Amino acid sequence: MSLTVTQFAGVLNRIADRISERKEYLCELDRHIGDGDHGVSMDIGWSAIRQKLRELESERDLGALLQAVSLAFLNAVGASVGPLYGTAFLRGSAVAKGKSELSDEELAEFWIAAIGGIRQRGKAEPGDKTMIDAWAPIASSLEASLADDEPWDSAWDKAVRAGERGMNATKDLVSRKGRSGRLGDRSVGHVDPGAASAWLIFSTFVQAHQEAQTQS
Amino acid sequence: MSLTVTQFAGVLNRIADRISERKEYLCELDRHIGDGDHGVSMDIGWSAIRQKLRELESERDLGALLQAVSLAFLNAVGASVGPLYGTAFLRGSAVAKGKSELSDEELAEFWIAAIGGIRQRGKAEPGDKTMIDAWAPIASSLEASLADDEPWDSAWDKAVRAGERGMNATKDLVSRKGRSGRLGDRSVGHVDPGAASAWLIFSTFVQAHQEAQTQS
Amino acid sequence: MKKLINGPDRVVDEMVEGYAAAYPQYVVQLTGSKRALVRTQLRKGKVGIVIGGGSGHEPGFMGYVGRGFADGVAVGNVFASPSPDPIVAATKAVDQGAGVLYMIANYAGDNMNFEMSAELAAMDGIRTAAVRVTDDVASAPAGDEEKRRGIAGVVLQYKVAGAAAERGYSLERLVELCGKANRNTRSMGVAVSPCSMPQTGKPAFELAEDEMEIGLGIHGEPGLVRGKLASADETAQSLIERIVPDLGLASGDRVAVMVNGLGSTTYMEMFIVFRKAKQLLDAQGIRIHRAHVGEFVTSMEMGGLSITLMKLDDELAGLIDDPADCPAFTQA
Amino acid sequence: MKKLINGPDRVVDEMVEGYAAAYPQYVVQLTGSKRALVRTQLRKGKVGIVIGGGSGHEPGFMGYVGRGFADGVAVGNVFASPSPDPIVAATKAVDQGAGVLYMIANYAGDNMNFEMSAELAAMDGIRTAAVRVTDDVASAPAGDEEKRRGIAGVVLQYKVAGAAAERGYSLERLVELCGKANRNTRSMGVAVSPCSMPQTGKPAFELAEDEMEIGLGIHGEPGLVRGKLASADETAQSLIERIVPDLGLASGDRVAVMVNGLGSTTYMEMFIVFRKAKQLLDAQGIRIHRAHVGEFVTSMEMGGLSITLMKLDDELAGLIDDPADCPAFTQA
Ligand SMILES: Nc1ncnc2c1ncn2[C@@H]1O[C@H](COP(=O)(O)OP(=O)(O)O)[C@@H](O)[C@H]1O
Ligand SMILES: Nc1ncnc2c1ncn2[C@@H]1O[C@H](COP(=O)(O)OP(=O)(O)O)[C@@H](O)[C@H]1O
Ligand SMILES: [Mg+2]
Ligand SMILES: [Mg+2]
Ligand SMILES: [Mg+2]
Ligand SMILES: [Mg+2]
Repeated sequence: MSLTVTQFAGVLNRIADRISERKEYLCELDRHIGDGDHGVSMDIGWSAIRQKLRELESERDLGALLQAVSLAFLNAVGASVGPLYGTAFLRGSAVAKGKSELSDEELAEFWIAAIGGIRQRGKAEPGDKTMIDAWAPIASSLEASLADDEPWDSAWDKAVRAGERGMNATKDLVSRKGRSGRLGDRSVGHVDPGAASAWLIFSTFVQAHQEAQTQS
Repeated sequence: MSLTVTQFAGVLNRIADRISERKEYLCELDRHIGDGDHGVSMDIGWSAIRQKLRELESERDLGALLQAVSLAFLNAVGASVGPLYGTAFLRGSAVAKGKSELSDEELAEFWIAAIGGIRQRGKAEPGDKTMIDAWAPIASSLEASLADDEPWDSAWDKAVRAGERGMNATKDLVSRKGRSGRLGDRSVGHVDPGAASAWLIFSTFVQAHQEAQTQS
Repeated sequence: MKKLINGPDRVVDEMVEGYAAAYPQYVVQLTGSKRALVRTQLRKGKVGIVIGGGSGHEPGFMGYVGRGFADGVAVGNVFASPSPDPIVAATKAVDQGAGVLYMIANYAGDNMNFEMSAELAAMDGIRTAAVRVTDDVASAPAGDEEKRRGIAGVVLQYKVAGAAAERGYSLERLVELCGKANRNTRSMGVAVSPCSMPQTGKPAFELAEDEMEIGLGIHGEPGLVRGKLASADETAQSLIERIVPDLGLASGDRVAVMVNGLGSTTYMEMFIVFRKAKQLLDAQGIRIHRAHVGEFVTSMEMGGLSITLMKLDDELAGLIDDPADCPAFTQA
Repeated sequence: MKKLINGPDRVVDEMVEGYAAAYPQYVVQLTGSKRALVRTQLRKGKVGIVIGGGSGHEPGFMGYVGRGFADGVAVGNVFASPSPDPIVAATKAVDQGAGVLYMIANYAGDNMNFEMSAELAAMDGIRTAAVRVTDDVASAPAGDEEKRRGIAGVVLQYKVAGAAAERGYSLERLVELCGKANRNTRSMGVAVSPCSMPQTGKPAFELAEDEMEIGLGIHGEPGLVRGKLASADETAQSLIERIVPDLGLASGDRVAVMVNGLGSTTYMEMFIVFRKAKQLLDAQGIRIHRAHVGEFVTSMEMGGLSITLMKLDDELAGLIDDPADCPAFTQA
């Protein structure tokens, strides 16, 4: 199985739609422990991606497309998530450089690279109550599946479930990074908004990827 | 019938109490056509009078007392009503100068002089939708009663009723002076706060004066 | 309305005390009359300028005592003119032998209290003259200009008169200048949310979620009309469309512009409104000489803003540009 | 929350445009990067200072570009750090060969975006150095000072760094000075009513009529604790009691004081709070060198305020006193 440039763009558009639908929910989470804008920032960023994808409809190099997507997101958003996802897409674009189609293995490597970019940019550790708590288990799960040559159908689902567990676990964590990093105990009891959107992105990706397979 | 200095001070205290009770009502009227503070200003002024009366408990010259009352009101309040009632008490004090008791005739002259002071200071005409619409009929009524040698019991009541009519008539007037002077037609439908407090002052005076007679 | 105060009856005295404590380099509080603040440095021979009005308009009016602005201020209760006591005290303290100019926003209370003060000052041999600011176009129709109330336009007129007094204008020339400045100044405002008096805690007026009050006064006095809540651009347009013809502005004219926030309106909104105002003026060939955007004369926590234009000739433009230094308005 | 805007998605761009249109004597908007504003007059050889942050803090941060303050500013979305694009554009525009200082309020977003910008500027051969302001005592315990966020204390630190840059300090000396200034600055705030994002219209938090939030951030981030609404004096006391020991202030020390309104808080409240703060400092023998009371870094229409103290040595005191001229902070 694989995703062509066009399919990959379609998947990104699906994610953009999903973020837009869940904008208010993500803001609500951020109001509890942050400044209430996470849904707005993500929506601005993914709308910029949607716009950029329209502009570059004829681009065949997925690496070039993802590099443009990275800059579009970064410059439209700023905030915390701009550099984090900007870096993620940039690192991911290296995996896709010169390619017009990515296999499942390459898609996994794309995500592992992207998540590495987030970790490097944000310097957050698992347990800090950030998006890393969703992304890190996803990356570990994908790495393990790659190493074990696991069938991709179950591998993607496994990664989704690992991310979901990580996201839900943020509820009981004391925040240590980002805006909520000063709340101490008052941050306990709420899912981290960045972890919630991370899982939203990844699970939508997996779903759209699997649908693209059945359609093709 | 007459009022001694002590009785006069008692009457003023009664008025102060009444204003304090009706403070919120006077503010409410002022919110409709002005800036909502008329009750507050009047209460500040009459509290200052109450305070001054306590300080000057042993003052026997009613004229001196009223002059002190004038300044106390003026300086505590400022606003529109400070100069208006400050001038009123100052003019009234001239009638009372050197006296320790005022007869009904002198009391009527006190009010006529006081109201003259308000008219001179404020330069408002009847029909402008100000306190003058309550005070002017009171002054006219008292002047007529003085000229006709009317018995004072009915004369005071007549003046109260004249003031009440004048006050109520402000409801249908278009404002031309003071803060509400720019409202045009939007001022119609509400009693002028200054007219309301004017009638409150005068009717309380008459009631307390009459009670003082039956008590003495 | 939640307020960080110690009690409604103490707000004004404590505020004045706090102000004087914050800015000893600008003002001293008169010991005999604590509601009077006077410039720390007075210049012999300069005409003194005394301003004043009710509290609740901060940084007005205390904030306008300083170099190139006023020399003294009398502070009244909330939304109530000061009484003659602090006005007279300030008058005596600032008089440097050249007379004292009273600048009044043309409210009944201010007019009467300053009038009484002038009489009292005259008894002490101090020459005073009073000028009235009547910039609010919404408060009376053309032809009845002298009945209009003063709103944020007072600040630009303080600026001009204060600069002229520093330049050495006589009391007579200042009166003349103020007349000209006032004839060339117009303002109008809107409110989107009310303020409330600390003593009553009640909102000055009620507005539905989709309403705004157009042409209201800076004390929450009802305005001209109540309308649907408009966009920033529509608001700018409706204000500019009233002010420009009333001032008789034509292509080639120069103006000073002030966008004044009434209290809880954000700078964001003010700048967005200014943007449209400038576009509209540009389109008519009216040149902005200088702009001021911020909180100059508030109505406590009222939401809304006003626009002021002052048409400038060379004299007024020069005075607008002169340096000034007071806590609410410093210009290098 | 009613706002005079044209649409939530347009607020920032229109605000920046309006700001630049209002103050052409201070700033120019870069044509290539409209979210970057740069001083109209730059001086060869002076270290450039670039600041920035999210919108919604007006008059911060745009208002601090001018003489004796910053040279360029990058403007982010509401409560969101600017992206590297305007930061890099401002950096390039202000660099006069002596390097560029980034002053950052230590939020994750600002840190990362300025960090990326520094990397990009380095590729263009521009030397940058970044300093972080961490004045909010409520945001991390003593010992963890470097984790604290920057709130209104940024303004006094801009002031000091801006004055030093005008005096000709090198980039290295500025970094050192900023370190000292930051170690000597502490702030803490309270909120009594929330702000809301234009895009969501939802209040950032809910507070009961008798509650206040103590130690909150300038974006409506929840604070240390929620308490009963206190009086002005109690509020001043609880803030001063946290700040003074954290800063290690002792009798004989000199401080600059800032009382910063968060948006809808009236000047009246700020002066009443300042009054008590001064009494408390006086009682401990701590001398106020200079005070600033007003709106410096707001949170849109949030109700509440913060107090900032900067402990001064001769160098800092001199820099605090230097003249300054930008729309949000002019000092003669
Ligand atoms: N250093 C970091 N590393 C990883 N994620 C982070 C970091 N700092 C913040 N985040 C994530 O960003 C989210 C907040 O994003 P957003 O609300 O869009 O930005 P901002 O904090 O600027 O308002 C947090 O919930 C957290 O998951
Ligand atoms: N020139 C005037 N002559 C007589 N009464 C006046 C005049 N101006 C105002 N008033 C009265 O004052 C009242 C308002 O008083 P108040 O609310 O205490 O003062 P302010 O208008 O300063 O807020 C009005 O209702 C009106 O009756
Ligand atoms: Mg956020
Ligand atoms: Mg009134
Ligand atoms: Mg009033
Ligand atoms: Mg944010």
